[in-house]
Amino acid sequence: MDELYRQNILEHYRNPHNEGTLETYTHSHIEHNPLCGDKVQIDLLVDDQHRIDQVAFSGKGCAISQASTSMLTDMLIGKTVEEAKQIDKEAILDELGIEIGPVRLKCALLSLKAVKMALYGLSEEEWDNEEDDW
Amino acid sequence: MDELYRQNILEHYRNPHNEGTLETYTHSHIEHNPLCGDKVQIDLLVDDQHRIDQVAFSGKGCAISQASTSMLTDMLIGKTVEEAKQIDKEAILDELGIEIGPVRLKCALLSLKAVKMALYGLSEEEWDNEEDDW
Amino acid sequence: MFNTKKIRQDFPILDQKTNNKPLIYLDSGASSQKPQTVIESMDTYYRQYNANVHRGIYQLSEKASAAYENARKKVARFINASTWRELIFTRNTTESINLVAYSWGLANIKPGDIIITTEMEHHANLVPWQQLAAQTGAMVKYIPITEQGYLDLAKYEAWLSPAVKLVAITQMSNVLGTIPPIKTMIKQAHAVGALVLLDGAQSVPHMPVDVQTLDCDFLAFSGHKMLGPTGIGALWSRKDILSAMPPFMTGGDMIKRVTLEGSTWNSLPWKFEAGTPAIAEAIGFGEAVEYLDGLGMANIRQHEIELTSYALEQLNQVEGLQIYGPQNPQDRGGAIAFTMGDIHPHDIAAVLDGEGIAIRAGHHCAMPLHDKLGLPATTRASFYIYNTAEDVDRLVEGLDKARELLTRD
Amino acid sequence: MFNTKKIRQDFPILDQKTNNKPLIYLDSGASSQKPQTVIESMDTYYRQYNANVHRGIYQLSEKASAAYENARKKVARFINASTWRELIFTRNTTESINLVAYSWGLANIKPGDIIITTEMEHHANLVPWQQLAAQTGAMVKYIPITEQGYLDLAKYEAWLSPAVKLVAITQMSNVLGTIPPIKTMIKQAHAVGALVLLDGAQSVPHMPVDVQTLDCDFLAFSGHKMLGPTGIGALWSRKDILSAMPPFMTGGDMIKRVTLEGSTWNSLPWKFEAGTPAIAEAIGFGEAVEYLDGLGMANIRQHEIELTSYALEQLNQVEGLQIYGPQNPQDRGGAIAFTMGDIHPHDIAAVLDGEGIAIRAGHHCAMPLHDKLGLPATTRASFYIYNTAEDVDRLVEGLDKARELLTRD
Ligand SMILES: Cc1ncc(COP(=O)(O)O)c(C=O)c1O
Ligand SMILES: Cc1ncc(COP(=O)(O)O)c(C=O)c1O
Repeated sequence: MDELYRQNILEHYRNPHNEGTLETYTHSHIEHNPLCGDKVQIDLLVDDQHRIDQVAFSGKGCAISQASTSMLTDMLIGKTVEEAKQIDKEAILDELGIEIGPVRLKCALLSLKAVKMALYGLSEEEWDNEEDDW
Repeated sequence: MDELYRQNILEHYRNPHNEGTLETYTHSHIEHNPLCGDKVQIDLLVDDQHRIDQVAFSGKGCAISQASTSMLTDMLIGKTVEEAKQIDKEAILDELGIEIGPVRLKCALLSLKAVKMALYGLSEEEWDNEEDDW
Repeated sequence: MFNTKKIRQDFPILDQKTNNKPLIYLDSGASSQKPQTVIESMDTYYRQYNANVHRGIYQLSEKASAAYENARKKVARFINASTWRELIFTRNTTESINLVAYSWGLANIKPGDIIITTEMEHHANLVPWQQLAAQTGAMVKYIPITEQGYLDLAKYEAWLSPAVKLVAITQMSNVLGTIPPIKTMIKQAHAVGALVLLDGAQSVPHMPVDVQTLDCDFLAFSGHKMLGPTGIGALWSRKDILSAMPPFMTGGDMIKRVTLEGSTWNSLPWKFEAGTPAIAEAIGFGEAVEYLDGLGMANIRQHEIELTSYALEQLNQVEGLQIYGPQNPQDRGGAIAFTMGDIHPHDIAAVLDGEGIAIRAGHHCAMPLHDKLGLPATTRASFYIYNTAEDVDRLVEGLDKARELLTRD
Repeated sequence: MFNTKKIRQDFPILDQKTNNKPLIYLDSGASSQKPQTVIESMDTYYRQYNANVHRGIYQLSEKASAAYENARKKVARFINASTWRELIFTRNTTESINLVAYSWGLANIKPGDIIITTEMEHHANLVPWQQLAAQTGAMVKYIPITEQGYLDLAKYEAWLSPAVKLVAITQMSNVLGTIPPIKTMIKQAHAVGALVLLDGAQSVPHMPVDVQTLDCDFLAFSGHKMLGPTGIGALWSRKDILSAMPPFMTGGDMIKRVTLEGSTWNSLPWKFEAGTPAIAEAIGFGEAVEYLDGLGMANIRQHEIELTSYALEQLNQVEGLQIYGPQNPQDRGGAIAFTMGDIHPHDIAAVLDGEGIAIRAGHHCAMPLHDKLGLPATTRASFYIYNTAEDVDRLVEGLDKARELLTRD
């Protein structure tokens, strides 16, 4: 529905923030969504104070995944690793500002999953657990 | 339903014809219906002219199976083997004179199956074929 | 308290006559009737949001996916699973048990291993183990039943050893009604390292079942016996066990990635659900457990204890009638198998049908048990939430009629 | 001739709006919608004669048994089986194929044997063979597809040898639409002694399929893709093949006799139907094929050729749009997969959903095919009896809208 493609999402989709790769990084992870073939690579540079200094993403995906990734990179810069851990599904959805179905949710959260796996080695199963609700 | 237990059926059930076993027989077969645990043994004495001289049955089963067996033995005596081959499902149902559901049909036809297996070695599969209709 | 009259109004089928007599349905042990809400939930699915699940981006499909997964959560909560990921939809109890035999069994059972089951099992919890044993060189041992219809627990305890890898046992017999002391049996099995599979086909519909309290390892049950539709059942197991198991059937939806060289599997529970699932049926199943929850499983159990108690009392007085299974209603469910003189069970059922009473006759898919009882067949009445003491009275009248009509001398 | 307007009135779901726009359902390749008669047949079953089948002596059960077996006959006749004993009810195409892989496959496939399938298969007709090969030491070979979306038949012919034991192939691709020259391929396979399994998930709903004329050995299909309910599918095979196969799942209803020592199996087809079957679903499936028969499968095929022809014409004119699969409507079914520039298929589907158009995006359970095409995903429109040229026009408008909204510069 058109509502899905609000102006803020389209802007991030058309002009994504922090797109590219980092020459120097402390953490990096590539994550796939085999269901739709999406792929995202996240590079992070964390300084001695455990603060995220630089972030970059590359890969391809749908507008929702591109926009949410772009937004997430903005959210990450300047945060400590501990603070970054707190970013959850809700935070991403708030930022997107739209209602989203179960299939697209996976698109919207792909980069968050990649960041968590890069930053502190979250496992596939732990991710499932985080996503699970009754 | 009561209709199932018409007078003719009850009479054969209470006083079955040709119950017992034959001392001298040319053909004999025991057939089971594992679904309800019924069992019938048919003994036949066929003479040189391929005519059925004597028939006896033993075993146990429900009223429908007992009555239909009793009726079938009456039908068999005096028939040639060729004539006996012609006895089919319809003949038995005509004799019983009732409508019958698929489960009870197996009871009603158990002794016919036994006779055919005894008389000319009908196989399980051939029997299935005889029973099959579209 | 338990308002059977009100409940009956929710079941459209009960408001009919057979042979001009009001229908008395006493075969819920084979399959239960369905309340309006269950029937309507499926009707609504087909009329308003039918679509394939999981991969669709359009609204019908998103709605169908949410309803399907929500049904899973309802059923998982109903048996107190710790997560919905432990709840796999199957066709029925039989498929659930076969899934375990094929997937867990072939991967874990070795020559010389022992599988313990009982003499009173339904074929669904017996033949798969015989097959598995034949394929793996394992052995099946059957806990005997006593004269009173209980399990011979001394034998069970004596047989437990590290060679026992699985105890597969019914939580409620569909013939004798027997409810074994499962919790103790599970503790004992675990003490020797064996896993325990519960056949919950009869127990889950009729009493509170909590997989965490029981601490069982597998639980199999069917939707159609607990107010749900046909074509849907469930297997519950612990996440660690399921994660280690290879898939059973393969194909769409159960994979993460497929290449010409091989495949990786999807997360739980989808790893075990290959192909388009029984969507409408899952939704109906979810409605069914919601209906049962509304009544309360403890109340349902209490209702059935009372009804069984009354039925045992009345049936014990019927001339020539013999009941198989425990006489204490606390130790048993509401399936009562019996014989009456030498009148064939088929004839009893047929005469009762003429009285509008639907009752089962045969071996109830428990031939070894009938062999043990020395009977080719029994007649079985089984009760559920919509049955009343009046139904029992009608049954007794029908039995008297059958005896009159079919006694030979 | 083919009165789509009248047909649409039989499908209650089509009379609704999504996002305030009338629903255009273009995802029948994933699952079809259901006519009134199918929905009602199941409703009636639950409201009037719900009972377990095969063993009941009372009238509800006899009625249910007759309806269940009658549904089997309808479905068997629909594909021109020589007897209903050759028609086994399963959950879906996926289970039908897994049944063959487990039962026939494990008993017949030996190390060094070859199974031929194709690059364009649905995972349901691919992963089971990979699994079987891994278990038995056999090898799977994949017939490549050409640029135009046809099978490379020269490769197929070159690969045929006595080592080939099975050719498992779709009769209509769910992505490319491709209809392979099955009859010739079967003859060639038989000439080297191989059996042929047809994945009929897409073909049986959309064109006349006659197993005797084709002379295939197995045919698998799903009810839900051909107007029937979820939770039911079918496997057809020849009686001699089925008779020689061991059972797949075991339990109630599929046995003749069970003792503690072992079991003997029931006659066909019940040997392969363990446990309480999907009764309501079989009945609904029977109604579905009756509805299709009423329209005539040749007419349905003709309608879809015309519609596909129009759709190809229109879609080929859409800016940036590329279609995968044969361009000749005679050689293909009505599933049309495409991409549009670098706009992600998910986004296309989402924008179309906003226009009330239900369409699929993803790998359509054919990842190896998408790997071959070098695409992570495609968008797919698929047609059925209730679709019209107007639906195609609306699709084209929606695609233009998606391009406007989502083109980056
Ligand atoms: C060609 C093909 N084969 C197999 C299947 C699997 O069908 P089901 O999911 O009903 O088992 C499908 C449907 O998705 C299909 O299109
Ligand atoms: C104790 C028990 N186990 C297993 C089953 C098999 O259930 P289903 O036929 O639904 O697979 C039944 C029902 O007949 C049962 O009563």
